Amino acid sequence: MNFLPYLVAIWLFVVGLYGVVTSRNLFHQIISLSVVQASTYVLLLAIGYRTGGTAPVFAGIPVGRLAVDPVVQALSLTDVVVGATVTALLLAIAVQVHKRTGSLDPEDLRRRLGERDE
Amino acid sequence: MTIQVRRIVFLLAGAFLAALLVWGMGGLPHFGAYRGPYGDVLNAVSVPERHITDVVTAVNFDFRGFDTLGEEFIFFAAVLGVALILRAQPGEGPGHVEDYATGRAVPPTSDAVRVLGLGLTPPTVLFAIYVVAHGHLTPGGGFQGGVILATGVLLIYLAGEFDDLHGLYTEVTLERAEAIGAGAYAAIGTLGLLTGATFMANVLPLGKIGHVFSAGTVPLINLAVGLEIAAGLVLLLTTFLRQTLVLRPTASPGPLTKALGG
Amino acid sequence: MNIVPLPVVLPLAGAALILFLNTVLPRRWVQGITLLFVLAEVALSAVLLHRSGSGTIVYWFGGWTPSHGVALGISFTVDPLGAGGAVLAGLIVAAAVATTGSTARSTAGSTMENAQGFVHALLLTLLAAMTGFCLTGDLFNLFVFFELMAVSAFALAALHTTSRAALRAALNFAITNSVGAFLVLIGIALLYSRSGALNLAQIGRALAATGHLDRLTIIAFALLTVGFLIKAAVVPFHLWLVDTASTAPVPLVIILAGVLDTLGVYAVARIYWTVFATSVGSHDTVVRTTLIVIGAVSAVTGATLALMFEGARRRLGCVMVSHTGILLVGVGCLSASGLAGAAVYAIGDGAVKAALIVGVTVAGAGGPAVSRARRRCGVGLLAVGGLALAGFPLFATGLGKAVIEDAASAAGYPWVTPVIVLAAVLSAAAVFDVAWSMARPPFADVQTPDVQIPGSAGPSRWHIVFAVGSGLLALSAAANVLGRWATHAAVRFVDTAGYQQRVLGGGPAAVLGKAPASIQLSVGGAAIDLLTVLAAVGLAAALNRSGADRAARQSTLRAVAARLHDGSIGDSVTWVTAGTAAVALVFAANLR
Amino acid sequence: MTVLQVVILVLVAGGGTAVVATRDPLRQAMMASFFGILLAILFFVLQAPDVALSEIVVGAVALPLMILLSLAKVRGGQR
Repeated sequence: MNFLPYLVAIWLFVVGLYGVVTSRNLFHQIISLSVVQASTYVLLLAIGYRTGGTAPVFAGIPVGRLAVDPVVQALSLTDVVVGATVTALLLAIAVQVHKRTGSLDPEDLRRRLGERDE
Repeated sequence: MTIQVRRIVFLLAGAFLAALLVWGMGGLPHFGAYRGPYGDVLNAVSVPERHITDVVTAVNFDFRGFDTLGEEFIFFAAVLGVALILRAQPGEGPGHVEDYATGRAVPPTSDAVRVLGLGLTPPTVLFAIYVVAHGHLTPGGGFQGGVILATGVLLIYLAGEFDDLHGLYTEVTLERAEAIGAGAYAAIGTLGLLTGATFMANVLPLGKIGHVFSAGTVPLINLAVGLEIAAGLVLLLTTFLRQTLVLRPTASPGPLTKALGG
Repeated sequence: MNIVPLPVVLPLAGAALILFLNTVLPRRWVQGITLLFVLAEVALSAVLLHRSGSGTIVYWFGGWTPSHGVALGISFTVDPLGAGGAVLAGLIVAAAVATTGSTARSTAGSTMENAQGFVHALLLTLLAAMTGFCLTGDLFNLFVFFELMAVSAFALAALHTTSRAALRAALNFAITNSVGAFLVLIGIALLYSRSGALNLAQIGRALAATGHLDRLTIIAFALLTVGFLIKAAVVPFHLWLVDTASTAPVPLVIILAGVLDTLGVYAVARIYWTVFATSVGSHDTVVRTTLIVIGAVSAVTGATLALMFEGARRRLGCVMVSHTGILLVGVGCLSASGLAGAAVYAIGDGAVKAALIVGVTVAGAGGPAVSRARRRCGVGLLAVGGLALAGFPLFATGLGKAVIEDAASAAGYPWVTPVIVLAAVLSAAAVFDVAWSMARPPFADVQTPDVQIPGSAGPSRWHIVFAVGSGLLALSAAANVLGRWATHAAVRFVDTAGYQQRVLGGGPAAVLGKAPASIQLSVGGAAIDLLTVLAAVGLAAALNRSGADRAARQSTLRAVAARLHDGSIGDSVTWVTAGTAAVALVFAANLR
Repeated sequence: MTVLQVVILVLVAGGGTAVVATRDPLRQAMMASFFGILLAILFFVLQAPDVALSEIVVGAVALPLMILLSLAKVRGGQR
């Protein structure tokens, strides 16, 4: 049972990638990518967890108190910001793709034979 | 490859990768058995040496403040990217928002929604400022407070029309506010450099533990980050709103859109 | 005042300043100010390069020096190779900024008048990210700059919002590199759990204590290596680069060709020697073989694709993939001489590839409307660039390629020399073919919508852009003198114990073996180089004599290649998953 | 491992699978928002309040809003 968090992280990673690979809609693909990103949060925080430890906030709690690891939480915070910004960029590109091609299906977006890179 | 072939190839490769990850992560210590020295040293050092009670904010804005400077400029670059990508295209301009279901009377926003919207905005903005200002004491900080501030501003759009929102600010002021926020973070960093200490050094007086004005530069950085994130997110949302509500293919599609079968 | 953080902080402050003054500044000033910040970064990095010659500079941010062996803050660990990378990044970005036309007389281009300021601000954040990537000594800081490089490049790659191919390439670039970043982050998480540290030197020391790699660190090593190889765009992770090179704006493609790919290979070398070298120990033949095989396969595949594809910039994208493969072979030798050869090759070859992109833009952007003088200059750049690609001894690529070949044979891989020669011949022939197709009617038109966006070389400014291209070729030739510096830098780079001792203090005294003789062009190497050049010219001539039936060459092979490279995002991510699984399997099976 | 941790981990795994399984973007945006809240609860359980707060604010507010606005733009075009 102690392996469950890591198993959930691996599961989210592979399921998210499956969504990206087999998607037929750009928005679905982008949201699946954010599921892959979620796997990194779960893995990071599971690594930093300590049984019986409180949150690393010592407002009103004595400093010596057993606490979980604050470093992985700082890394996860940076990861959340990066995830939100990359998703916003991808959504913007997807909106322009629909405006240009009228379709959101990545399969329609593929390069047709002899198509010039206009 | 066709999508069917790709599905099979991926399922094979994905299964292999998952198996290897499970095998590799078998070497991890049991869940809950964190033993690394780094976190414990920081938990012990943060309050006495920096008077910061929220150690995560201490790690983010003091011990590893340079990482967060990079992170803020990632947000800065992304907002510039979205503004560039969603710029008005040739053959597209601010068209009137025609109603697709013609013939039905569209009721104006009811007063209840308007009152509720305006009633909620000040407390949200106040709560956002609280989250930013107390970042170094309790969970929260520049990023979380900035996003709450942006949603506070957005309540105005939900309560009224897009024009009310647009009357409040122009996009240029938002860009400037974001530039000030990001620039201020870099400036606070160089403050340490100028006073002979190292970059990102916490050179300001640390004050008393638990007070809002304590922990030297950390609350100032929180404010700079809060300003940047709030301005950036409002700019992002305004860009998406303008894209959805305002920009329409102009009556005579531009040469380009016609050429592309737009 | 210690200047170590300034090469990163200055461009960031510049980006914020330009955004702040964006609508106030006249357009010509925006480019001027950006160039000012870039040149400041180059100057500061050069000073760091000079200072790091005597000893690796260690700088702890926030004053948090390690307390009894635990690194609390982030460190910049500046060694000659890292500072050299920062200088190269600055020079290439300076060339890129010089090609953004300041007078944006875009016709149907951007209707957003301040797009110019945004483009230059993004170029500055991209430069700051590359500099920080080269100088940092902290693993998560490396990931933050990796991500900042990626986001700045996505935003620039999608600038041509009117072009379907550009949007497809930007999506492919963004999603593939994001998956690469996730692999790097998972690798960091695993390493952090095992070593309890994020500083490269401290992780290396913690792993060395156990003496051997266990399954956790093997998988972490595989994930980090693959994540950085995706950024380096070696086969099978190259799909995004071939598309982006053919559709992205000129400044971004110059940076991609010049330095962005090389940084992926630099990162693989950095994490190997600072973290994994001692614990890999006797198993390093597995790592050596894996990297050299991936490099060799990329070199030949990239060069073959360069010959088969249509479209000048798409073919140059394939050449970029091929030569990154040759670079990876140099690093993959896991020896000081191989690394020295790779360093010289990276500088020489990066400058040449950037010059080729400039040449294609000068000669081709605008098709038949291009004036005769401008076309001749552009084709001249391409022809000379093709010679340099083949390793003409006048250019540093000749020295670098020869040293890499010797290092590979010395490491016990004699089959590598013919493979590299084949790749160089094919890629140079492809460039000559592109030059030829642009030199005579019907003038191949580089169908890039560059002319429209506020960042392209308008007809009146091609002289400046041509001068930039010649400057890049001169840089490639000048890099020939860097043999001694590269050897010294490589010896310092591979000295893991010395690195840890310098950053954390204590630990075994660095045993300084006698410095090997500085690399220089052996007679055999020069002969091979000249042979390569002749073969390339011959092949190009043969191809063009039979050019009449160019359409006939639409063989099934080309159809298959086109099918595999149709820009599908799902394909690209599938190749990434398959590549990761393969590398992880090879490492898991052999490194224990 | 407390029962609460096991339950929330299984819910997060299920939520992620559900987000990928719903192919219609509008419903998926709702699922993504719900998945964001599940992640936030998991972070609270793992004693990470800062990350939970930012996950709520981003995952449940900012992201779905941008997705819905993009969908409105796209759907508006499909007359």
